[in-house]
Amino acid sequence: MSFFVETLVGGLLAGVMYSLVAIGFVLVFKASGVFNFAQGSMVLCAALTFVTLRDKGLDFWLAALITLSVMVALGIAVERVVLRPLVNRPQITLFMATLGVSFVIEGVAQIVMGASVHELDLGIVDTPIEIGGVQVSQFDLAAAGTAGILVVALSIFFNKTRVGIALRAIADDPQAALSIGIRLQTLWQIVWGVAGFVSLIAGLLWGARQGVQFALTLVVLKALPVLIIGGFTSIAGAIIGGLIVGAGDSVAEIYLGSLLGGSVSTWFAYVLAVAFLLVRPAGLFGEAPIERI
Amino acid sequence: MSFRKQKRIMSRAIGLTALVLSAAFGTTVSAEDAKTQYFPLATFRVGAYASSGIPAWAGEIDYFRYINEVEGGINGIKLVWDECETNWEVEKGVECYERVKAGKDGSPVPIFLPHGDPISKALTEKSVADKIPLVTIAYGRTEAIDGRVFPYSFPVVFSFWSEASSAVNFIAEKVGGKDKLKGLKIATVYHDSPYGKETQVLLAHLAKTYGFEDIQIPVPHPGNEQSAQWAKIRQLKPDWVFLRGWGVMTPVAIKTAAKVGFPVDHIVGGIWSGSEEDVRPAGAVAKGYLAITPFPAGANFEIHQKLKKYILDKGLSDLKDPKSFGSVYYNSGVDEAIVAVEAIRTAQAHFGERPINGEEAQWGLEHLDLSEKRLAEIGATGLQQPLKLSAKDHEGGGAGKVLQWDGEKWNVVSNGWVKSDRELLLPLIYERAAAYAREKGITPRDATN
Amino acid sequence: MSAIGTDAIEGFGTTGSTAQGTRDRLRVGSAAVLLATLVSIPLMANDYWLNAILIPFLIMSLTALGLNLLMGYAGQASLGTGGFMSVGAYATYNLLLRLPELPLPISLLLGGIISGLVGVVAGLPSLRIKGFYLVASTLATQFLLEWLFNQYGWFSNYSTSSSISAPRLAVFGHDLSSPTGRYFLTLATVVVVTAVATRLVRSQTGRTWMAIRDMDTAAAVIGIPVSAGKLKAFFVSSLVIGIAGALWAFAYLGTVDARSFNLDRSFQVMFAIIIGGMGSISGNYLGAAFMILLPILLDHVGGGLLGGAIDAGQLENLQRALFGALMVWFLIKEPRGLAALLSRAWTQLASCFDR
Amino acid sequence: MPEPILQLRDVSLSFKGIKALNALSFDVERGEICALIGPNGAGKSSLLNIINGVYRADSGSVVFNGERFVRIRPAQAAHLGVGRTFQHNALFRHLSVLDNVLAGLIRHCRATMVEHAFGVGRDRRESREFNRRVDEIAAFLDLTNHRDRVVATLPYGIQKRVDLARALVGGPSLLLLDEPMAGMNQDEKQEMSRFILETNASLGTTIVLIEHDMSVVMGLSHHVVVLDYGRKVGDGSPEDVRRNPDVIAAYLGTAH
Repeated sequence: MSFFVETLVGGLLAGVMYSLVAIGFVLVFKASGVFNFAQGSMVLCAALTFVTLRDKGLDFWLAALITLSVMVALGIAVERVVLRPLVNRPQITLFMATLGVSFVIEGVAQIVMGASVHELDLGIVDTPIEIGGVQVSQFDLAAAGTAGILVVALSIFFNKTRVGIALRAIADDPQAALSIGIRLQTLWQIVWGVAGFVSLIAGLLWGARQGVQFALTLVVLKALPVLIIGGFTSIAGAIIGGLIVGAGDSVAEIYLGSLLGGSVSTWFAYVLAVAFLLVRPAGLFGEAPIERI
Repeated sequence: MSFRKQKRIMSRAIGLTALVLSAAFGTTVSAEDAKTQYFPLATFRVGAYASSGIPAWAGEIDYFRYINEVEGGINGIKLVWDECETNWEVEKGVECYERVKAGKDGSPVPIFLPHGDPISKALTEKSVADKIPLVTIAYGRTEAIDGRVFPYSFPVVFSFWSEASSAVNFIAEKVGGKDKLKGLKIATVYHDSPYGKETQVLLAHLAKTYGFEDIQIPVPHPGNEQSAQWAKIRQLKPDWVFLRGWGVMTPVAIKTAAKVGFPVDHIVGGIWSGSEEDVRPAGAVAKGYLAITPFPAGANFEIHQKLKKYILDKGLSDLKDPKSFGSVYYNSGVDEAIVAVEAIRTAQAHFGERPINGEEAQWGLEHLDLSEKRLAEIGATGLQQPLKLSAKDHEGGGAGKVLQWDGEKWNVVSNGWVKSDRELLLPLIYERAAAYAREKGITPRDATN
Repeated sequence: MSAIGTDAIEGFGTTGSTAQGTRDRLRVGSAAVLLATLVSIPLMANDYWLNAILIPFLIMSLTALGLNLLMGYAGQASLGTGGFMSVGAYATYNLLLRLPELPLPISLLLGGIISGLVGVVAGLPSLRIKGFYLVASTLATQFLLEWLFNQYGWFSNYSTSSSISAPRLAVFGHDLSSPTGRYFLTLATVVVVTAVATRLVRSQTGRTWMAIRDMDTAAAVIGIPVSAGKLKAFFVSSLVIGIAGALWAFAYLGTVDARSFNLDRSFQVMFAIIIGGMGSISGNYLGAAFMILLPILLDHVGGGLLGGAIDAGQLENLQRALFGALMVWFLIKEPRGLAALLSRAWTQLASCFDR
Repeated sequence: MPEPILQLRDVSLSFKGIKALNALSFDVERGEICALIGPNGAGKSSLLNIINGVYRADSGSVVFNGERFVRIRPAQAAHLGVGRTFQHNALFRHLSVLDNVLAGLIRHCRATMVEHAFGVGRDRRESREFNRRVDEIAAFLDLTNHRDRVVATLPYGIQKRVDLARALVGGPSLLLLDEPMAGMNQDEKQEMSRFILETNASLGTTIVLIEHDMSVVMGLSHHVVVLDYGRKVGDGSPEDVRRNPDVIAAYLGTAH
């Protein structure tokens, strides 16, 4: 039994890590309807910039600050150079454009900062601790805590600030949002900036977890089913989706994996996501539009 | 879009097409008598595995330069090489192979180094048709050791089966003899891919032979999340873990092992889980981690002093990060270059001192004899194991050294080269090769010539 | 609501639009010239051209055609392409292995049909899920299939590396194992499938698909069988993609395992049809050329211009970045794809002739 | 007197708690032109959507040709002979006029996909027959000149006619027209009225239409039903309705 609980807890905590990446997707999708596949490259770029600066001997906070500016600038640049000329194009075209963007980011980041692997030490000790007989990773707990703070901060941003309220409004009705008096394009830039910030957080935590290397871009594949389950437009959905995917993956890998021969977690989350979609075609927290003809 | 703009785009497109045509047809081979030996290098400098490849090409290129600069080529035949990027993808690897296989400016291709397990498998049959030997050091099909069935595939030095068998033998060394293996639990945590599965059959066989319990735990690609696998390890409590990873899987495994409290000094990494690039991202917790490799790390071998003096210190090295000099991957490149150069030397002794083509290099490889004496002449004693190839044995060595990470660098902890149970392995390998021959309708060659 | 989530899709070609005699004659004429060139190419080209450029280009075009039927014509976007290719490849392999008496073309077709049937199952969620959520759900198919062929040895006849390699390729006693043979096998398949697909999209079936794509609710109201139409599109699309997958395995690479048909392949094909032109037959060839030829071109040009001047690793990364930038640039500059560009060029050319 | 072609019985519908239709009942006689009028948001389009199954009524039933339905599916309605045009343009915008109208015949298609793919069996005969029928309808609605144009490139008024042609080509017994003259000028409206009258007279098709222009409605229809906030406030001949004080209060009195 305690083995099951441990597997479950381990999975839930891993799920929070997926949520961190998924939140970046949600922000951009909500505001501009773009499914930003380059999020993974942005995570890599953030982590790589940060460790490169640290290796040059910069102070932790200074490195974080510079990386943050780089990421915000990158987000804004992507919005201006790529997505603005593509406005009103089909979603799938925008999606493909972000795929192209990810090539550019990966290529340029490695030209500038090289392709070697780095260790990223955030100073979080990672010896296991026992809570009620269940072994839990301290690092994972810290990561979950960070995700929690991030979600609270984002919800304050969306609910209390003028910009945040406008952002929520444009998801429903771009015209109405304009009446608040902020230009749509300014809003998009802000969102892309925030997405850059979120990729910094995700990049630091994922980088610390597995080392800073190219494979960071692959976390996107784990974030996708999280999004499908949670709905593309809900931050709460990204968290709940992450927990479901993390727990589902772990438990399936152990129990279903022993039946089917392992590695079921490559598809389990996706099949689970389709099952959710069949019941709720726009995800748990997404809203399906009413059809009018 | 305006009319003029369209025209402009069209004319650009036409220009582009013209460029493609000229670029691709420009590689035709002239029939002149060449004075050089061409060595195409399939590399992967972009993509998820670039970090491991980059030091390896440096080792390889540095050794080629050393041969050219110091020894004036192989018996006066200088080496030329150029690179082709594969991204470690099969399709691009095949494109590279097709691009270079005809040679360059009349200089033939003696050996193709695919640098990638899937690419080598895809090229198995093409290489036979084109008569170009594939040398795959420490990767590739294990059954290709049987050169009667696989005349042009050379999984030289250390096949995956030898790797697994040596790892088990190292564990036996640690616990006090092969008889002590009985009752042990050895879990293999493997990358769930053809590469990762390659050792399953053998480990099951060894488990039966020695009486240990064989536990197989797959990690799905890419392996960036392993909490379930290590929770299972914690539950099953194996005595040793044999880690056969690739890329990001290895550091995550080490970190997750530490997370669940499994002692890292009881994890033996495989060839592709045993480089600086694999342990460094794991940080402090990797201290004590073991790995078996045919490419022992270190910069104190005699050949390294020559490389340093003639290549690195003269600014001729391909290595960008001097820290990597003498790393596992750098040394793997040196090893690979030594095998290739010596095979050509052997062929030249037979066919004459001139550029060697694929068919001749195949002969050279099958008659390669890297004795202790020859290794000492090269300055590779301790770096490369003695090697003697034949038509029946395309592997030759079959031993590895075990390294331990001390947080800064690797140290050899095994008692010299840990040999695999080749006498046990070879009959099984021949059996599998024969099955392959039956399926493909191949008549095995006569091994006596 | 169109199925891909917005009405602003301008990328679709049309059938039966303004008939211009000269233009059509020009197009037919140049298609004939192109075909004649393709048939006579083995006389001039070397192995490299056949093995590394033309064969993959033709197969990629066929794959793009398959996806275009589903996505460009029927409006159902999918990222399961790699998965369907692998079904075709593994199914054909097993047919060749276990029923060696079947002629190669029949095995190829049956392999395609098996892939088509898998496509129907994978298409079932499309009856309920729309737009981008559907794209996401096709990923389940992709990953499940990749896992299946890697996991169960039966599909690869228990080969150690779970890879499959081509048995002897022969049609009615003619050996097709040489590069030229494989090239003609590919070319013949591509020509036949293209001809049939062109017929199909101009028939009532094609009209059903385009109606579903443009306005599925209206289509249902005027009595078009929407669900059946979607599933048929999944069937035909997966069938074509399955045949392409078998060719990819046997006519191109010779030996493959499931990783050759991974998500990257699905992305590559989807990009090919978006850049080539959705809802256009010729767009598939243009898009495939972009995806297959451009990276090779960049490699040759980059190596030629900058080789030696800058570090090899920098050069490779530069090429990757440049390819990404070109992808974005074409998407921005040509919303309707390269096919629209070509079509306008024909119109211009025709007007020159008419004058 | 023969049985009415369409009978609605106590049909109710609500969206997110707001009642769009409230226990609505009326009959449409075979062969008549029946107009549904009422202010915006009165539930007219919703009613059409219920008749051909796009929406599902919360309660009540629809009797069509004597057969009672609680829920009818769009495809089923089409097969029973209910044709429909749309208020907002619902044409297949990337297709030509010909292809749009041909799409209206898909439900009569008997050839299988394989026959289509290879141009064998019933395919040839069917496509000849279908093309003939489309040519007839196109001639009838004066669309022959636009036959090969992509609909998205046509003026709005012509698009409306294409919509009508697409609905008509399948030979419906009941035709639902949702604001067929919206956005048209006076000439176009007259032309469209003529087409509707001719359809009704020569083909005998029963027509239910929604229209705002009262002069058009009064000139066209045999029967008028007035809706207001989901309730029926008038039902009778144009003259009766014109004199009904409730109707005047609810609709005619207000400027629209």
